[in-house]
Formats: sequence, structure tokens, C-alpha cells
Amino acid sequence: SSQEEPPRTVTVFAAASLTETFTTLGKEFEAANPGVRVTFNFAGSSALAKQITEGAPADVFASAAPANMQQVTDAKDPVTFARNQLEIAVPKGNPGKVTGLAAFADENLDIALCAEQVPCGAAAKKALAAAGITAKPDTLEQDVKAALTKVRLGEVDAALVYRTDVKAAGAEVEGIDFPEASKAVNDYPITVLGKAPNAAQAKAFVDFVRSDRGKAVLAEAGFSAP
Amino acid sequence: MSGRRVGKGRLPAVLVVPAVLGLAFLVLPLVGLLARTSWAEFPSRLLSAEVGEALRLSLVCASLATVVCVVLGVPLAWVLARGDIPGRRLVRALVTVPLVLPPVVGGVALLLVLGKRGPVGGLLENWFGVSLPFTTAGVVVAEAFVAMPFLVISVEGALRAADPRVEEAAATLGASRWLAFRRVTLPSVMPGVVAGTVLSWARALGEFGATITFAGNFPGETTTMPLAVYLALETDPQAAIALSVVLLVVSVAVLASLRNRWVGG
Amino acid sequence: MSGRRVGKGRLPAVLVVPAVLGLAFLVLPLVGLLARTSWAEFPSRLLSAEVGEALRLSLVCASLATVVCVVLGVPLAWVLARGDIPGRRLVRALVTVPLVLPPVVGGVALLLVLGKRGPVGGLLENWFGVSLPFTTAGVVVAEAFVAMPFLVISVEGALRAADPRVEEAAATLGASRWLAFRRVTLPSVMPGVVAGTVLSWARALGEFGATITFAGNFPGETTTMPLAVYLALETDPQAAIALSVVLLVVSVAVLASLRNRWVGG
Amino acid sequence: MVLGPNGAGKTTALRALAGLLPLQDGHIRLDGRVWDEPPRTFVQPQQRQVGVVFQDYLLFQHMSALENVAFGLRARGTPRDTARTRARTWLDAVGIGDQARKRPGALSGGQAQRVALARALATEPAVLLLDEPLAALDAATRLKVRAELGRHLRDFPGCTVLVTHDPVDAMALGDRLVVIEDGQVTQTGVPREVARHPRTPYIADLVGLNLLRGNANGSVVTLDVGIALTTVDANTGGIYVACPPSAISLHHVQSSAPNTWKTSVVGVEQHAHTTRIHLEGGISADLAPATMADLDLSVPLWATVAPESLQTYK
Amino acid sequence: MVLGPNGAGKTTALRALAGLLPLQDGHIRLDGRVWDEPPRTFVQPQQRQVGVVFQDYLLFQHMSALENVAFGLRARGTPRDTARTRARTWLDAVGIGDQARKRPGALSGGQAQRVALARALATEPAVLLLDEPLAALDAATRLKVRAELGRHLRDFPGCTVLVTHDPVDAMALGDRLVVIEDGQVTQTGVPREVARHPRTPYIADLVGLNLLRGNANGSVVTLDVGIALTTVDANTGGIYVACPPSAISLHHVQSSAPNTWKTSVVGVEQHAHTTRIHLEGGISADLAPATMADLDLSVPLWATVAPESLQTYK
Ligand SMILES: Nc1ncnc2c1ncn2[C@@H]1O[C@H](COP(=O)(O)OP(=O)(O)OP(=O)(O)O)[C@@H](O)[C@H]1O
Ligand SMILES: Nc1ncnc2c1ncn2[C@@H]1O[C@H](COP(=O)(O)OP(=O)(O)OP(=O)(O)O)[C@@H](O)[C@H]1O
Ligand code: MOO
Ligand SMILES: [Mg+2]
Ligand SMILES: [Mg+2]
Repeated sequence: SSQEEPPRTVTVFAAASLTETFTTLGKEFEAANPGVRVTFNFAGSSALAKQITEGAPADVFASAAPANMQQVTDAKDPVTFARNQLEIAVPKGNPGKVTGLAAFADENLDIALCAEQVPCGAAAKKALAAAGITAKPDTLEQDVKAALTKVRLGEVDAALVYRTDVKAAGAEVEGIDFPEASKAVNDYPITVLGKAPNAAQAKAFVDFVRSDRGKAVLAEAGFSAP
Repeated sequence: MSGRRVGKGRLPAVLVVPAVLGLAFLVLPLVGLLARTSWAEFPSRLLSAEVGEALRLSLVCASLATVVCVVLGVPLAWVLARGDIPGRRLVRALVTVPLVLPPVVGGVALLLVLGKRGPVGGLLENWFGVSLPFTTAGVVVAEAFVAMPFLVISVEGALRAADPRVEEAAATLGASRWLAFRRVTLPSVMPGVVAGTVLSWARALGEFGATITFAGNFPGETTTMPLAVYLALETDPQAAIALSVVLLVVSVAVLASLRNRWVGG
Repeated sequence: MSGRRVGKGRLPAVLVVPAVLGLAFLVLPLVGLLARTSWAEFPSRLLSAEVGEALRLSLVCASLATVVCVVLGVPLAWVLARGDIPGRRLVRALVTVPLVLPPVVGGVALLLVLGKRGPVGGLLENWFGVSLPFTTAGVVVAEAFVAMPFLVISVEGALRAADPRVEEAAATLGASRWLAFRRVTLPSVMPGVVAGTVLSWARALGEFGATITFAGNFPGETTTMPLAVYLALETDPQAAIALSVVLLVVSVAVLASLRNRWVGG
Repeated sequence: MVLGPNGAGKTTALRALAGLLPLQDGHIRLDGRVWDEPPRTFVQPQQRQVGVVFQDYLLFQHMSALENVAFGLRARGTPRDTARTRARTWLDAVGIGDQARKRPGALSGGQAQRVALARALATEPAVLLLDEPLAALDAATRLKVRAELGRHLRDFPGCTVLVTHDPVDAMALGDRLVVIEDGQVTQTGVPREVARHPRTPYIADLVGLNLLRGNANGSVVTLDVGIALTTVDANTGGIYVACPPSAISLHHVQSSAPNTWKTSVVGVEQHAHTTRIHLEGGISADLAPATMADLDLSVPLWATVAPESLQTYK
Repeated sequence: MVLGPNGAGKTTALRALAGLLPLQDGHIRLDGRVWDEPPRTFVQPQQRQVGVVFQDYLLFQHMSALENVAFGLRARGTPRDTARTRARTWLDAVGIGDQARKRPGALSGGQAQRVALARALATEPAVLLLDEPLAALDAATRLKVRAELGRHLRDFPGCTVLVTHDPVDAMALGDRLVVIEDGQVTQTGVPREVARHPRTPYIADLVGLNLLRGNANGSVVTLDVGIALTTVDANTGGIYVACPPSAISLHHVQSSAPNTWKTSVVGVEQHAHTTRIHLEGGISADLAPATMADLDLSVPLWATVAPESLQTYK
């Protein structure tokens, strides 16, 4: 084995919401490519974009929103590899008796939305606009997880989150689909970076994510195919 | 002239060199931020309604939280330093816990206890009709929770360094322990209390994770500057930096003027 | 017997009541967290490789950051308290800035200056081949940046409360200012230094925003416990709480044993 | 009045009286009230109505001299203005009314001590505890404050415990003297009696007497140091013999007077108006400057003391 | 030797000498070396080779007594063991070798002062500055330490400045006495000369003399207080007249002796062996207990002083 090339590392900067799926895919990729290590840096997409701009040694960037991808001038032809759809999340037992998007206009319910500045907030805005509803939120959360936490703890009666998040939350949260969700789909772009130290294997990893196996893992987590 | 001051011109290099390094370490990143700020937009940004509101809310909440910290924290520090309570070591270590807790988890912990379904929050709601999450009061609570350890630990350190015999002198003059505390002990540890207050206020002003988790984020009600900064960072990093600079400038101005009045020099 | 202690049984209610409230305020949320922790999985979690690694990294980085804080911060505090420097008020206020800065912005500021493209970072890279961001050293830098103000302000408060005439006595005995500082001043403000060190260490241990921004989130290299907690929140909130509890228990244990040795009682 | 050498436990005793140090054993009672009796009773310091002047003053550094003095009155509920007026009166009484606005840090040592004195006196306590209240005062002020203090102590309904190293204070101010040495009470009594009949070398030294221990057989006492002296009184068995150093005279030739013995000089000390000569056997002689001029201290001398100068007591 | 009442500026003067308080004006020179001369020269305290005993000791609270004393030696580079051995020797010299391991907080006042003394002496400084070094010591220790100190001072190559309220110290320890009152030097000279010819009421009080100011015309001096006295010397113009209080006697009937005047008692003070009577015109008389018994102090009395007891000087 001393004759083998030293193990090469692929450094993947991925949105925090991809933690579970990418960790699984990374392990499978390593198994399929002996001698290659996949290192992840999971954080908010905007923080990752900032780090890449400041010269972080990344090979691959998978963002939760096209906007963050655009901040990275180094990105070469990003492609969408997954989509995420909104869903209404309510605490177990649905104490607010929420049935659809109309509940978000109810002053008497405690409602959480994501802030407009983050992808799920932008998507929620689109969906609500499509449904013609003026929402009366009590809080505009920093990200999906924060909104979901408030649902889990029963602090709000309903929140608009991603389907993947409802799925991950398990039994504590119930998800309610609504028709306008399809109007507010969030795209996840991925790319190999221009200055990637290990471009070849980075490309291989991106291909693996976009392979059928990749799609299957993503679908299992609640993502839809592009 | 200054060469004739006692000890002046004699600051030893072994202290001055690390001090300068330390200062550079703290200040250079700020210089970096300032260099990236688009000063042209600065005044308009400062005057925009949302920023003004967030800034006002930040200052008000941080100040109220500091008041809470002082009112509850100074007695706690005194009991820790002077009271002969069992398990003091453990209590003292427990006080530092909110520091170690990732703020978001701190917010979750607050929700668990003071939220709608929490044991204390439920009581508050049923008895007084008070609900803390998603209100300005909730911001104050979250900030106080995160900032109080700074006050308690600073003040306790100061109390431990103070001579307890002066309190004894007050007792022989007929002062109750409360009077002795108020009129003798407290003034004598003022530098420590001021240090703790400054730390608490600054920490409360910069608080983000616990606030957004416990109190949420609603403009005019719970959106403090750090929340505004965080969200701006998502879409417009330039704006986020400018907002941070606003926060910094205001806090430095407040501290430079206040500390001067309190501690002199 | 205890009723005969001086002042014992006489802790005034006006101090004890707020002290107890303060303690409850700090400790109840933790109780809430503990109540939600699934203790059955706790030992296995504590023993899992990733958690062990993150915990070790957290403790090592926080301790190194604290060393940096002490080495640079104590001299800075001394210069602020004793040196007759111009613009002292401003410098003192500037030192608190990293407290006010939302940590994520602090991380950005560090990237701006110490990043590959930053002025200082570029120099470090060219001259020494050292790159801080995205390395364990970067974690230490980020934590030290956020934690140092606590040390500086606590120690400065303690120094201001100390009698400068004792340093004068040392000078008449032939001690240089450095020797007087090391052997006389520093030991006499030890409670303040300990308080500041505890604050810094705890703050560094809980640091999240600046770390993830400046050093990234690379398991085994930069993923400290708060970052692990953040990731766990994405996948398994129960696990996140359990991880926080691990962090708490370890930090309380460390503090309870260390402070005991340093400050007695 | 408590008198004792350094480290004897005087401050410790005062602290116990003030309630700052609970007793392990024994009791403290005042006019039938029990203040401290282990294991049960313990009256807190603030209920004891004591006034304490601490050896190192323990002034409140952040208050002016006036506020320091007014503190005790304010603690007892006196309105601010009354308290200040009375505090001012007390500062005037100890002679530093003009320093009223200064902080303790800006006072000289003697001024600080006078503030501490005024502070303790201002509350007009039932018991006044004074730890070296005159030590830092200059001789002139000391006379003045001692006189002032004496007047207040006489006016006092309660009692005063004053700790001092200074036998002059002890004699001038005390009704009853307790001498502590090394944690033990070694002599008590009215000051005049203690001064006349010291029972330990420490007390004899303080009151300026030579104290010798000897064995009497009629009017002849054989001292432990080997000298035989004739006394006016007749005694038997072990007794104390005391005489003032000024009663001992020194000569180059042996006189025919009784109580003459050969000795030599082991030390000389210059005092303001006399010279103290330390002789063998721990005996001292005080000589006037005129006498000194005629003596060569480097050779053996003859010492004489008149029998009438010798006090004897059991 | 600096003598002066409380708040006179003695401590302030010592601080200037030690380099802890830069001069505004004037200069400090030692053996031709300039230590402080505004606006340019200022030698830092640690370069001055001074040893200071502070009035409130300023011991290092976190070090043992031994470490306190060893500190100055360590600061000058003495190896640890040597420093400790020498520190121990110094502690023994001031009589508290057995307290070497205690922290200052656990020492009594007098013990603390002795540690401070040992600490200052241990560095064998060129100039020794002592602020009330004997104040907290009990009479016996004071004698011992004073003797010890006197010995060291004599051995000293450099000079010593000792601040004291105690004229006995001033007389016993000083070569040259400087009296400071209210920030001004009022008298200087060898102690014996100052003691014999005091020039201010403060000094007269200290050395135990009555000091009177008068106008001489031959051997008759008309005092400012109105009494005419006959002196042995003949003078003209304004002069000082001094006499010891013990030279003044009091009688119920007017004697025919010269220098007799009618007066009355304004105050009485009890000292150890005599009673001091304060008379009109600021004159004091010391009486033996035996004489006291025969006097009624409440009626006007006749005072007499022998012309030989009166010292006159310009
Ligand atoms: N906290 C303490 N711990 C240990 N020993 C102590 C403590 N305080 C005092 N001592 C010792 O107890 C003895 C008595 O001390 P105390 O202060 O009562 O003496 P003192 O009679 O007031 O002497 P001085 O006249 O010098 O003030 C001394 O030997 C002193 O060293
Ligand atoms: N920091 C200060 N600020 C203002 N006045 C001061 C300060 N320090 C001392 N003084 C005043 O200066 C005068 C001289 O003080 P100093 O301490 O030199 O007196 P001293 O001669 O040592 O008296 P003592 O014998 O009582 O110690 C006093 O009136 C004192 O109140
Ligand atoms: O997955 Mo995100 O970038 O934290 O919304
Ligand atoms: Mg004492
Ligand atoms: Mg003085």
C-alpha cells in the first residue's frame, strides 16, 4: 500500500440543511473510491459563501439557495441537484386546529415564518402571495430550524417550513401539505469551485450526488428531484 | 515633563508588548470592518426607520437586562462571596453555565421553562396573563439570562478581593448587614460592579442566539440589532457590516461616556 | 452551633431573596434541559467517537484561547488601569467591542483581517506559511477574540480596586515595575484574574458564531461542541440537547474543581 | 484598660467583645446581659452597642471623614442633618474639624486615627472598645485627646475597654487595669496598685521600676541574682522587691552605705533628661547628666540603693 | 530625624524622598547625586536605594512575613536561599523570628510593624526612611527595637530619615533633628540643642518644657503673659524663656522668694509618677504626689520658680 497515492481529500462546503443526506452520501462515496476522503463544512449557506469569497480551500459548494451561490464568483456553472418544498408544520395533536394556509392570517394563533432574507422566508412569501393571504406572524425566524423548534416546543401553532425538516423532526411535529407549495419551490445548486485544490474528485463527488443513488438518498429525506 | 512622572516612561516592555498585541488583536478586526463599510450610505442607513427602531430596541432591552442582572446578580455574588452556604463551589460553577451553553440551546432551555408549556411560563400565563416569548419582555429575559453570569462572577471576584473587616467595622457601628452592604461594601467594590455591568450590558447588546430562539424576531418588538445584522448578512453583507458598525459606534460612545462618569479617568 | 457564627442566620432577606431569584433564573432553564434529556442514551453518546473528539477539541481550544487571553489580556488590563496613556477611555471602550459585535460578524471581521486575502493573514501566509482560517489554530483565535474582553475588563476592575501604594512599596524595595507587577500586584488581584479567566474560558467554550464563520466546521479539526450541537439541531434535536448537557456537565466539573484549587472555599 | 506586649492577644480580646469573633469557651456578660456564651447565646455586633476604634482604623475609604463619623448615627436612624451636625461636633472635639470633607486616603496617619476615634465616640455606645487609640497621635495632640477622652470616659454610663502599650495612657485613663501577656491575664488591679507592685518583668519595665525576686529572712532579702539587700520591712519567704532606677546610684569607690554591691555596665540608653544605665542582673539606674559626666562606665562600679527606696510585697 | 505634629507633612516629605511623589519645586540631592530636580531630573524609586517603613506598613498580604522581608533581596537578585536566610536573621533581629511563616493578616499590629521594619532594613539601603517605625510597638519591644535600630543606624554608611511623634525617639536616635509644622520647617539642630532651646510651643511641649516669650531688660524679663521674672543671665529685647514644669512650685501663701506670682489652676493631668497642673498663661507645673496632698487646687495659688531654672535664649 506504500506504493499507493496518498489519500486525496474532497472538501465540501454544504448548507446545514444537507447535513444528514450529505453525510450519508459522503460515506458511500468514500467506500466507492478507496483512498479518497470527503470532508464537510456544514454551515449556513451565506456564511459558506462568505468563507469561499475570503479564500477558503473548498472543492465543492452546495448551497440552499441560488442567491448564496451567486455571491460566489468562483462558482463554475452551478446546477440544481435538489428541490425543497414548503409544508405547514404544527405541534403534535395540532392544538391550533390548522387545516391550511388560511390559518396564517388568524390573529389569535401564534404563527412563525422564516425571515424574508433566508430562503425559506422568501419561499413562504411567494406561497402566501400566491394564496392571496396576508400573514400575521408573531416571529420571523432566522432559519427553518428555529421555526421548527418553536413548533416542536408548542410555542407556535403553525409554521411554514420545508418538507425535509418536518420529516427529520419525527413524531413531535405533524406536516400539512397545501396546494400553493408548488409555487414556492427552493432550488439547491451545487458546483465545483474554480480554485478547487482537488477538482477531479470534486467533480466525481458532484456527479455522485446527482446520480440515481444520490437522488434516492435525497428523496428519502424529503427533497424532490429537480 | 512626562518623563518625571512616577513610573512613567517605565512601563516595562514585557507588559507593554503583549498589551499592544492584545489591543491590536481586538481592534484590528474592527478596523477591517470599518474599512469595508460603505460610508457613503452610512448616514442614510443610520437614519432609516428600521435601523433606528432596532437600535432603540437594542439599547432599551440591553439596559433593562443589565438592570435585571444588577438587581439579581449583585446579591447573588454577595451571597456567594460572603454567605456561608453549603455547596458553594457547585453553585458558583453552575452560575457560569449560561456562558458555556450555546446561546441557541440557552434559548431552548428558556422556552422549556418559561414558554407556554413550561412549568413557570404556564404559571405566569395563568396567574398574570403574561407571556414572555415573542415579546420585548422576552428579549430582556433572554439577554439577562446570557449576561448575568458576567456580572455575578466579576462582582464576586471584587468582593473576594475586598477586606471583609470593613464590613465588621460597620457592624460595630450598628449597621445591619444590609446597610453595611449598601453603604460600605458596595461602594468599595464599585470598580468590580462597574466592570461587571459593562460586561453584562455589552454582552446583552450583542446577544443573538438566545434572543431569537426565546423571543423570536419581529420588527419593532423583538428585532434587536444583532438579529437585524444576522438577517442582513444573508442577503446583503455590506449592509450587515454597516449595521454592525452602527451598533459598535453607539456602544463605544455609550461606554466611553458612562464609564468615564462612573469610574473616573 | 451555626446560629452562633458571626453574621450567620442574618443574611438579610433583601439580599437573599434576589440572590435566590437570580440563581433560580440561571439554573431553572438548565433543569428544564436536564429533564428533557434522554439519559438512557447519555453514556453511549458521551462515549461516541465524534462527541469525544468534539469535546476534546472544545476543551483544548477553549483552554488555549484562555491562555492567549491571559497572556495578552492581563498586561492590557494593567496598562489600562495603571499606565498613563492618552485616550484611555476610548481604548477601554474599544476593548468591549468584540462583546457587542454579533459573533458571526466578529468571524467575518476576523476573516477580513486574518483570512488569506486579509492584510495580516496574507503576511502570515507569505512569511510563515501559516494560515489560520479553517484550522484548529483558527478556532483558538476566534475564541480568544470573543473571550478576551471578559478577561481584560474583569482584571482591570480588580486592579482599580487594589491599593496602588503596595506597588510603590515594592518599588522602594528595588523592584522593577515588572517584578512588582508579577510578584505583588498580580497575586493581590488574583480573585479578579480568576474571575476573568473563568469568564473567558466559559465564553470560549460556548463560542459558536465567530468560530463557525472564521474557522469553519470541519469535524476533528474545528468542530467544537457548540458546532456539533448546531449540526445536531439540524438532524436530531434530542441529540443536540444531550450534547449541550455533556458540555455543561464537563464545564461545571472543570470549574468546580479548578476554582476550588485557585480561590479556596 | 488592657495592657500587654505585642501579640499578647489584646486585639483578639477586643474582637471577641465586639462580637466579631465568637468565643470557643467562657462567656461575655454585661450588666447581667449575656452577649456570648457558647454553645447557645451570641449577640450580633450591631446589637451590642459597642463603639470600636480599630488599630488600623478601618475607615470607609469612599466616604468623607464627616460621613464616616455620621455613619453610626445614620445606622441608628438619626436624620441626615442631625447626624452631620453631631459628626461635625465630634470632629471638632478631636481637633480635625477642618479635615471633615477629606477622604481617608487624603488624611495623614494621625488624622485618620482621630476620625476613627470620633466615629466610635459618635454613637455614644454602651461599651467603648479602643485598640491603641492614641498610637498615631503626636505628643501634643495625644495630651489633648487623652484629656478629652478622659472626660468622655468619665461621662460614660457604660464601660470602656482600652488596649494600649502606653503605660501613661493606662495610668491616666483606667479605673481598672488588666495586663495580658501571651494570651494570659498576668495582673489586674487599679492602675496605681499595678504600677507600684508589678508582678512581671514586662509590667515593671512599663512602669519604670526594677523588679527583683528574692527570698526574705527578716529585713534581709537575698535576691535571685545573688545580691543581699536590707529592706525597711521584715518578711519571710519568696517576695518581690521593686525600686525606681533613679534610686540607684553609681560610684567609683565602695561607699559604706548599706545595700552596696559591685557591678558593671551592660548597656546605656539616652533619654530626654536622664541616662539609663543597664547593670548586671537586669537592674537599671537612671542618672542625671551632671552625674554622668563624673563616671567612667567602662570599669566596674559600685551600686547603692537606700533601703527606704525598696518596696517589698508578696 | 523629622519631628512634627499630625498632618504636618512628614509622610509627604518621606514620599518625596522615596521618589513616590515628584517634587514641584526645589530639589533632592544625596552625596552629590541629584534624585529629583524639576523640571528634568527624576530618579525612579527602585533606583534610589531607599528603604521605607510605611506608617501603615503596606506589607504584601499574600506573602508570609519571611517572604515580605526577603522580597527586597530577591528584587536585587539575591538567590532565594540566601535571601531567606538573611530575611530570617532580620526577623530574629526585630524579635519575631517565630512569626516568619504567618501572613500579615494573621499578625498583630506590632508584629506587622516589625516585619515592615525588617523588610526595609534587609536591603541595607543607602537611605533609610522610617515613618513612625516604633508607634505600634509596646514599651518593652520599643526599647529593644530602638536600641537595635540605633545600632544599625550607627553602622549605616548612608543616612536615615526617621519620622516620629515621639521626642524620646528623636533624642535617642537622631544626629540632626528637623521639626516640621504645617508643611514648614520650624526648627533644626542637634537633638540636645533643640530639646534645650525649643522655639515653638509644639517643640516645648514635646520636650516637656514651659516655653514663654518675653521682653528682656537686663536680668528682668517681662513675659507676654504679663509676669515679670528675674533671670540669671542679662539680655535685651525679645527672648525665649524656658523652664521645666518640675521647677515650678505651688503654695497657698505668697512666699518671699523671687519670681513668685499669683495664678490659678485650669487643668490637671495625672501622669505615672507626677501630676501635671496647667496654670494660667499656658504654664505647667509638675508636682510629686506628696506635694499634691497638701494643695487645694480650687483656690488661687502662688507659683514660684527659681531664677537658676530659667533658660533664656534669643
Ligand atoms: N487570623 C489569625 N491567624 C493566626 N494567628 C493570628 C491571627 N490573628 C492574630 N494572630 C496571632 O494571635 C496573637 C495575638 O494577636 P493580637 O492581634 O490579638 O495581638 P495584640 O495583643 O493586639 O498585639 P499588638 O499590640 O501588636 O496589636 C499574635 O501572635 C498573632 O500573630
Ligand atoms: N492625597 C492627599 N490629598 C489631599 N490632602 C492630603 C493628601 N495626603 C495628605 N494630605 C494632607 O496633607 C497634610 C500632610 O499629610 P501627611 O500625611 O504628610 O502628614 P504627617 O505629617 O505624616 O501626619 P501624621 O503624623 O498624622 O502621619 C495633611 O493635612 C493631610 O490631610
Ligand atoms: O440550509 Mo440553510 O442555508 O441554513 O437555510
Ligand atoms: Mg493589636
Ligand atoms: Mg504620616
